[in-house]
Amino acid sequence: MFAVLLEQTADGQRYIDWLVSGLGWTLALAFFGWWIAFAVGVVVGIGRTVQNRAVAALARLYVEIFRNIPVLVQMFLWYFVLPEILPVALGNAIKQIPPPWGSFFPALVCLGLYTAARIAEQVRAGIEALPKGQVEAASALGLSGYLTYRHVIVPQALRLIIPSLTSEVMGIYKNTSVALTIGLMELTAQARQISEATFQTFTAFGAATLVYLALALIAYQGMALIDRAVRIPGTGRGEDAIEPAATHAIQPIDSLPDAMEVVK
Amino acid sequence: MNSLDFSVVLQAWPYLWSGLLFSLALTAVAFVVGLVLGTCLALVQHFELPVLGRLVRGYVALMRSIPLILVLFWFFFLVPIVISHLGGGGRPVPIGATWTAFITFGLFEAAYYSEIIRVGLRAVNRGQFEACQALALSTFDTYRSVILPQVLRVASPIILSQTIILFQDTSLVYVLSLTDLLGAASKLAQLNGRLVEMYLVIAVVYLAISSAASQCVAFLRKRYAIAGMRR
Amino acid sequence: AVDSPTLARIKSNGAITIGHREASIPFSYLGPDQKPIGFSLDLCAAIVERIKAETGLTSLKVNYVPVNSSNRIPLIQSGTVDIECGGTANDRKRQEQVSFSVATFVSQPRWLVKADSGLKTAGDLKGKTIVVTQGSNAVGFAQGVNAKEQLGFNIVQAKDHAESFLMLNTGRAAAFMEDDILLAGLKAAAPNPDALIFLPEGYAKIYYGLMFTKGDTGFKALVDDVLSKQMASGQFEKTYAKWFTRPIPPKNENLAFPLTVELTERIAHPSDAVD
Amino acid sequence: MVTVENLVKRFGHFTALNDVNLTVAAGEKIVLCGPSGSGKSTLIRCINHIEKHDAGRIVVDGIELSDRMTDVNVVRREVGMVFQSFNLFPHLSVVENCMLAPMKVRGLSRAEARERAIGLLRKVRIHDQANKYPGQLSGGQQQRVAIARALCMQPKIMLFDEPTSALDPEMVKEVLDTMVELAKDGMTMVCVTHEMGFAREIADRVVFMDRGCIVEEADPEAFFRAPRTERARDFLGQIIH
Amino acid sequence: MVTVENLVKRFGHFTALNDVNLTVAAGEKIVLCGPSGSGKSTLIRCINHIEKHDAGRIVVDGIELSDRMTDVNVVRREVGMVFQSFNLFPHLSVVENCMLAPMKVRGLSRAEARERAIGLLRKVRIHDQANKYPGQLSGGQQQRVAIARALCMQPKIMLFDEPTSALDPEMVKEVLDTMVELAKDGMTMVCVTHEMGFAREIADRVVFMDRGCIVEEADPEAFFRAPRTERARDFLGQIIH
Ligand SMILES: Nc1ncnc2c1ncn2[C@@H]1O[C@H](COP(=O)(O)OP(=O)(O)OP(=O)(O)O)[C@@H](O)[C@H]1O
Ligand SMILES: Nc1ncnc2c1ncn2[C@@H]1O[C@H](COP(=O)(O)OP(=O)(O)OP(=O)(O)O)[C@@H](O)[C@H]1O
Ligand SMILES: [Mg+2]
Ligand SMILES: [Mg+2]
Repeated sequence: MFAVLLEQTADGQRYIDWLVSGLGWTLALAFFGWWIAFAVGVVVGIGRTVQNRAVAALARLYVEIFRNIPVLVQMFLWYFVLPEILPVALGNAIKQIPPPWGSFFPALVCLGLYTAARIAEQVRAGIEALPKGQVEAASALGLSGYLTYRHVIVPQALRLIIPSLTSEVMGIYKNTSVALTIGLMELTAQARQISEATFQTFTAFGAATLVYLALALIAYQGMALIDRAVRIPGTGRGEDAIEPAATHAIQPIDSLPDAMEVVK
Repeated sequence: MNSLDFSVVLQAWPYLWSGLLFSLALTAVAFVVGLVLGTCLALVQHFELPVLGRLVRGYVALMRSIPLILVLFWFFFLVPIVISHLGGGGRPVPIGATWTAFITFGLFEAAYYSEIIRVGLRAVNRGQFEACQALALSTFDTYRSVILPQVLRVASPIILSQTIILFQDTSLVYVLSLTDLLGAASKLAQLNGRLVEMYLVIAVVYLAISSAASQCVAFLRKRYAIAGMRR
Repeated sequence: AVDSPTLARIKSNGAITIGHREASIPFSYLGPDQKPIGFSLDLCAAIVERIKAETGLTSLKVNYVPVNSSNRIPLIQSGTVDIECGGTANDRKRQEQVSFSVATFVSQPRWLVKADSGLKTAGDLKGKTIVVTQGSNAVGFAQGVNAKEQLGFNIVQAKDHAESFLMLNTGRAAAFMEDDILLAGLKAAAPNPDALIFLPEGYAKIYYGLMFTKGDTGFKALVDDVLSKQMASGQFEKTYAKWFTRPIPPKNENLAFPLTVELTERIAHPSDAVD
Repeated sequence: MVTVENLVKRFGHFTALNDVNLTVAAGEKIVLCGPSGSGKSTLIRCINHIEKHDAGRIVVDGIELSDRMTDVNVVRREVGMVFQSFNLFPHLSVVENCMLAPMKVRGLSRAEARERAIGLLRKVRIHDQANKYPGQLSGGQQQRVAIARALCMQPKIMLFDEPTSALDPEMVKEVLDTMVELAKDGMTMVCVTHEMGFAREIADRVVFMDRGCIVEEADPEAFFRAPRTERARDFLGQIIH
Repeated sequence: MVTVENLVKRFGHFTALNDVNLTVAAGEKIVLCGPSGSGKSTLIRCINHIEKHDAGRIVVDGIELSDRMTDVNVVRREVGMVFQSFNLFPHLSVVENCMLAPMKVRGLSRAEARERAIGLLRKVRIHDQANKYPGQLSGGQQQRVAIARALCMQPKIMLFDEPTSALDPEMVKEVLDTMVELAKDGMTMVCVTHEMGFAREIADRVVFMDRGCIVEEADPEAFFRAPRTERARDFLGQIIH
């Protein structure tokens, strides 16, 4: 069924080479986009929870804007509109970046910042889901705001949101496919191109689907590994924890983190 | 680029409006279908039914692993074939891009809603199940009257924010050449060459609708929170 | 009188369903009041008149259904649309699925570039970035030209024609390859049409036709007869002039696309041959 | 009323109940006590078949509980249960909490169920809160609603699992008073509790458990004055500071 | 050591503390009691400036707490606090819990902090668990770690907010024993607790609060035998069943 992938293309390669190069762009976009998203997301997420009104408002504005416009439209804005509103020289320099880099960088920034808004919400939810007592205990020990975030709040919040970060990881790698709208020939675009060149629709999309599935599996397993590696002893399900008999009485009825979102 | 000219947007407003209506209709249908089907899928997993449970888990995992664009492509080619097989005929019955979009989004969202509801089901305190057992409620009554109402309430903010994402994702129907808000804008742009203005305007429209919806969610949550129930 | 399943269906429904495009200037697109207008629709109007006469219906209802490049063939096959009045290229592969009328237009892929770019021939594109639209047959053309003539340009694929055109306009791409008439439409609609010019090269000829269900010879004969009579009487050329050489809605620009030699030839000898 | 014979209950490899024997006569009030993890909750949950036992017999109101029984709800209908953590339904108002099971299980009409619910809420002195939601009530009030909810099914026996241990000290009394009243009405009761005053006042028998076994059964006065076994002595020493 | 004068604290329109006056001398041990919602927690949280007061003065160790103070941590360093719900940092091991603040706030080196932490964990008899995580300990053990953590900052005064009320009955004693020992070492202490045995044993004074006011201050013997005010009498009647 996949034999067609080994046939020659018009430009002298084989179709499978198209797929492989598509995979490369998908991976590069997802990987580097993720680190942008994570770094910006954690900072903005913390910004959402601080006392300082101006910072919190800015962080909120960021989240509202980047979360509420479809990625597809954001891609367009980064690619077409940004160079036009920059100083002419800079704009022209950006436009002269040869393909595929000319599409790759806007896509990277777009995906990174879009996902960052979503991660920021997770981080905020994680921080807000921590018992108030943690902050109080830290204050009572004389820890400053910075130290409290650094040593008490952020380490716990990040652990708490690992499951939802998993869906963000899956989300960013799937959203890479939207980059095809600004001409980046990533995996889905290549599959589509193969399908149009060979009329072997099922083969082309089948191959791409299998690759995406494999990637999802890897992402998922990787996150599960991280989750296990950073899990706090004594908090795992059915581990060696002694269940303090009184705590199940004071546990909340619903321990679903507020902004736990499933993303695509 | 030439200076911006937003007057074309004003002239084209009726067409954009019909595109927006399509986006909203697609969102609404996918929401209803997705939620009903998603609840069923979640229950199947929750009950750990032997074969069906695995199938459903596989389906959900599959849907969550593939980009929506690819899913749309798949359904566009698959749905006609599946329907023709169901109908017994040999020739694929083309059902049109509109139906494809409705079916795809419904089935696709079902996977996401089912995950949300499944997590919600897990988050219900075990004591609630035990109290139902102790009161001799049947399984049906337990879920119908006690568990699902709580799950839907607890999960409603997440369900609604997923729906807002869904609304944004409807923009991807451009791959089926359908005329949603974005499709209307880009088709008009082809007539009048004002793509940048069009995109800026619809970015604002999406932003306004999605933000308003999330403010609404926050408001409703406060307004209709079960008195005294946490959150 | 004419033995045709399509006509029979139209007669029993009392209505004909016409498929149209939404942005295929000047063949078939939405006018200022979002109603379909265009060259192909004018041709179809004559066909509708003829059908009315043929079926003896005093009032024939005309339904308009928007179609796009991916659903137009399925919609014809399923009978949802009786006849597509768009700008659809007739080729061998499509003939296996549907039937076409005699050619109503001839186009060829060309390069559109900015006038101030200094590009004179396709050879000047060496090392430049050029744009084509995803899913268009120009993608294959461009790749073929690149390989055959060793031009070594970079190909970007934009999401739709509007974006391809925008890439050209904003200087992201040096040239845009598409069917000449499509480019002419985009050019005419641009804020400053004179800033864009065609390169002299043209590639393979592409014949457009009206599209309808395969195997209905009676219907095809009717359609071809209407068109041939118009071509013989000079009515066809009047309609052509109205859409291609005079200002048209929505912005009253002029495509300035006079009759080509190839089309003149087909008007003299109506035919649905594709080469 | 309840007969438990040679009951064994395991969780995986861990034996939570090991050869437990207990009989409760109609109208009898039993207080179960013992250290944390000794199996008190497990025992009463087995009586209600919320946990399935692994060996031994449990007969409730003449019906034997076993895996083969077609409808365990026949038994559960006759057994009321009150939990440490109340387990009220947070999305239903107080009176709806009480009406749900009678309507769905006993087939009462809405009006009948409401009437009965209001009656029992009055009995636990909380009918003025009938339209509030559980989250708006104090712990003591919630626990009294839980008792009323169980009573609405008109059970023949009531099981209590540490009903006061999640409560603030001032609220313990209102709940215990309700239970004392219930006891005086002649209800058959099995209570897990460490409230010694309560045990003294109403228990016919105190049953002391440790590590899954019943270690001592005695008259409450005798038990608190001078427990026979060392383990019970240790335990009492710990909980009475 | 601590002087509270005309303290007022409001939450929105609700006045949680109304004109409260209290002095605690160095080395003194005070037990605060009163019904739920009477403002006990709020009072000791104000002393630690976890809640900001609306009017009145609070002076701790010679420093007045006010909004204008540049660094409230200067005061907090000298005040240790133990919460009802332990509030240990779950992601740090027991010894790391104790080391964090001394290292970051007092600037101790890792080795010094560890040494001090181990010393104090030994004092609360839990040094053998030093490398476990809070989730692996029982409630009583966790609360003792919380006490050790507070002591690691070498505070001049310790505040306790119902340190035993989230514990199983058998674990209460181990925590109270630790607190008694601490008292005997001469620590200045303010404890919110309903453990009357403990109050009798160590309190220099019992302070009874109700509805945001201090209603009665007395010697513990006198207070438990015969409270002067009616409200205190009611309260004691309720919590002693
Ligand atoms: N679902 C379960 N899975 C595994 N072990 C369990 C389960 N339920 C109870 N156990 C174990 O069985 C033993 C008895 O538990 P049970 O809850 O009956 O004790 P208890 O006497 O009620 O204690 P407490 O006073 O803390 O409520 C405990 O060691 C507990 O850890
Ligand atoms: N953050 C807050 N916002 C609003 N009201 C509050 C807040 N904290 C406390 N209160 C109110 O202030 C009053 C005093 O509360 P406080 O916690 O001091 O009581 P307490 O005596 O410690 O009670 P308990 O014994 O239940 O701990 C209560 O009525 C409470 O509802
Ligand atoms: Mg128990
Ligand atoms: Mg308190």
